[in-house]
Amino acid sequence: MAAAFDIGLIVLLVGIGAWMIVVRDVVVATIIFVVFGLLMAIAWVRLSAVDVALTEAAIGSGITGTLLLGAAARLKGADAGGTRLSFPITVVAAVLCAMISASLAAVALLLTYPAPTLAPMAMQNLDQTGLGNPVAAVLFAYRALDTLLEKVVLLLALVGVWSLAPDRAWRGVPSLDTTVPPSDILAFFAQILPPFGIVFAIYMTWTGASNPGGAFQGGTVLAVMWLLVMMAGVMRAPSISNVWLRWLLVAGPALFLIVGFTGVFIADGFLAYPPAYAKALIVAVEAALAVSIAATLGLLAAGPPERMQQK
Amino acid sequence: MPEFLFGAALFILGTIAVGLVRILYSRQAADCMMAAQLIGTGGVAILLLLAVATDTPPIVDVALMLALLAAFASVAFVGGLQGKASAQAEDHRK
Amino acid sequence: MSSTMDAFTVLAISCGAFFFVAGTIGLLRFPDVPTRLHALTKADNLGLGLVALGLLPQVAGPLAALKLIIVWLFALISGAIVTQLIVRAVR
Amino acid sequence: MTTATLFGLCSSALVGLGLFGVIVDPHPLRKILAFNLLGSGVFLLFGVVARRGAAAGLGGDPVPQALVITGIVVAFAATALAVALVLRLFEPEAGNAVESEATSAGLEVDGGRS
Repeated sequence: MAAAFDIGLIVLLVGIGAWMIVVRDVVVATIIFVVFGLLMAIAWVRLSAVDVALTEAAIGSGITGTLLLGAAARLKGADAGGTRLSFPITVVAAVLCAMISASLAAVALLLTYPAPTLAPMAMQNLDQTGLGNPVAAVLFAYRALDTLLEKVVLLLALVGVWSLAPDRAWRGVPSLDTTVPPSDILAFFAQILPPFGIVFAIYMTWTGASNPGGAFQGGTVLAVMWLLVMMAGVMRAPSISNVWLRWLLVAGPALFLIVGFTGVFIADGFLAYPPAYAKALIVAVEAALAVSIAATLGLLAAGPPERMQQK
Repeated sequence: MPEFLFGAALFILGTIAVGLVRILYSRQAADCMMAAQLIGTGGVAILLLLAVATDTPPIVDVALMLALLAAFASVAFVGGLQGKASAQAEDHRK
Repeated sequence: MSSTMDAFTVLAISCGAFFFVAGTIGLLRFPDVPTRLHALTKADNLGLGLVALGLLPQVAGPLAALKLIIVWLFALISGAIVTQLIVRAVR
Repeated sequence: MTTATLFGLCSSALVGLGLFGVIVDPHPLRKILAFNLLGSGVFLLFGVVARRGAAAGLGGDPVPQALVITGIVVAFAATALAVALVLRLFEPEAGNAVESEATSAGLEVDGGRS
């Protein structure tokens, strides 16, 4: 029965993916993409990757949807059509893509057992980190440098988005009001959901040390709640020149860096933790990162500033 | 018991698939807005069934995440389609 | 005892699956957006509630059971509000 | 056929579909969507590799799983940057930026869209 469920899910995923490619309307294609993301969360659960399922559900649902649907609504007026490829070239492209699919499928079928794995090593050293979740141990202890640099990449992407602001809105406010016109029911929703969302985000960040979850998932939930209150007009979007906002953005990576350099003096090296305090340090870094990730992802979805702050 | 739970999950997946085809194939924009709601209930039911069937309690957290955020996706859908839907409603009245 | 509980689970989940089917049939057959929305949110949320109810005896402890109920409550709240949003967007 | 193999086939199909969309679709936003589909396929292949590495009581190898989490977040950041670029490219007044700058110089005008 489990195999039948997997096959059903795979057929649905591939069908929806194909539909997204062929459907005419851009807005509908975007909606199908969000639906695809929500279904992918179930696929990750089937692959025993609950941490990834949480990330996919958090990022793939709300936040990507807001970003892409806002863009689709903006582009409606503009002539963004471009030129269509001629029919023979389309056929050639289809054949080549099918060949790539077939060779990847062959790779997937021909992989041999026993598969290479780092799981035993990850479990062996888990005690030293004080964590119970091996994925969190990989993210914050074994491969902490990757996670640190990823945070820097997020900030660089935000700098890139901001640098696309028109001159008149330089240091201004991102505009979210084009996506949904404010209404009383939306405002009500934006007052009901965030308390639950914030509790859930804290729970996600806290439980990430020993169960699936962590700073990325918690931070994304916080970002979604922030976007909701801004879209409903309950809270105003901040000006990107706000000093507090900028401190929030760098708080997580900064604490991570400080802890990393402290490791040079009190532990084995850069980004190494003294075993006695490992868990406390990691949880502190995760908490700061969750706040920074929330601010960064929320502002990435909000887009470049578009107008000056009203006085 | 797991066999039955997987069967139920597959069954609900089938109803979601039919519902998705109906909603997304519709010409009316308002139908598309329901897509996230459909996954928000059916997908959550599937995840709960899988959590018990595979004896993995953390999957319930994924269900919680989906229930919380599918609602937000719906808000985004309504925003993206609103102009189109009201235009269609006008046409309908004429 | 456990076989009674298992029977309860099977019964409740079967009822839940029935309501999911009912919701989908309503989605296919009803003539306009508000009625289809009605079929989708009411029937599917009832189905989800029955599935959660059926799973209650199968989970480890009272806290895990509470979490299942919370999941259902979230779905109910969001269903109610999203329905309002969609209907107002259509009108 | 194991779960891992089945999802391996699924991921290869998604990669092909996404690649086709990136090449064929003329609309820039749909190219971004298709690219994300391609990315999902690649992530899924990673997930399959992780699943096959199940050992030591874990359902999957945690190292590729952690890489995929990082990848999903970075893919979102890249998508946001791409969307911002596309919007700037097709902005109605993008062609005469200098002119609009001249008209708004000195006054703190509200930027039209509010």
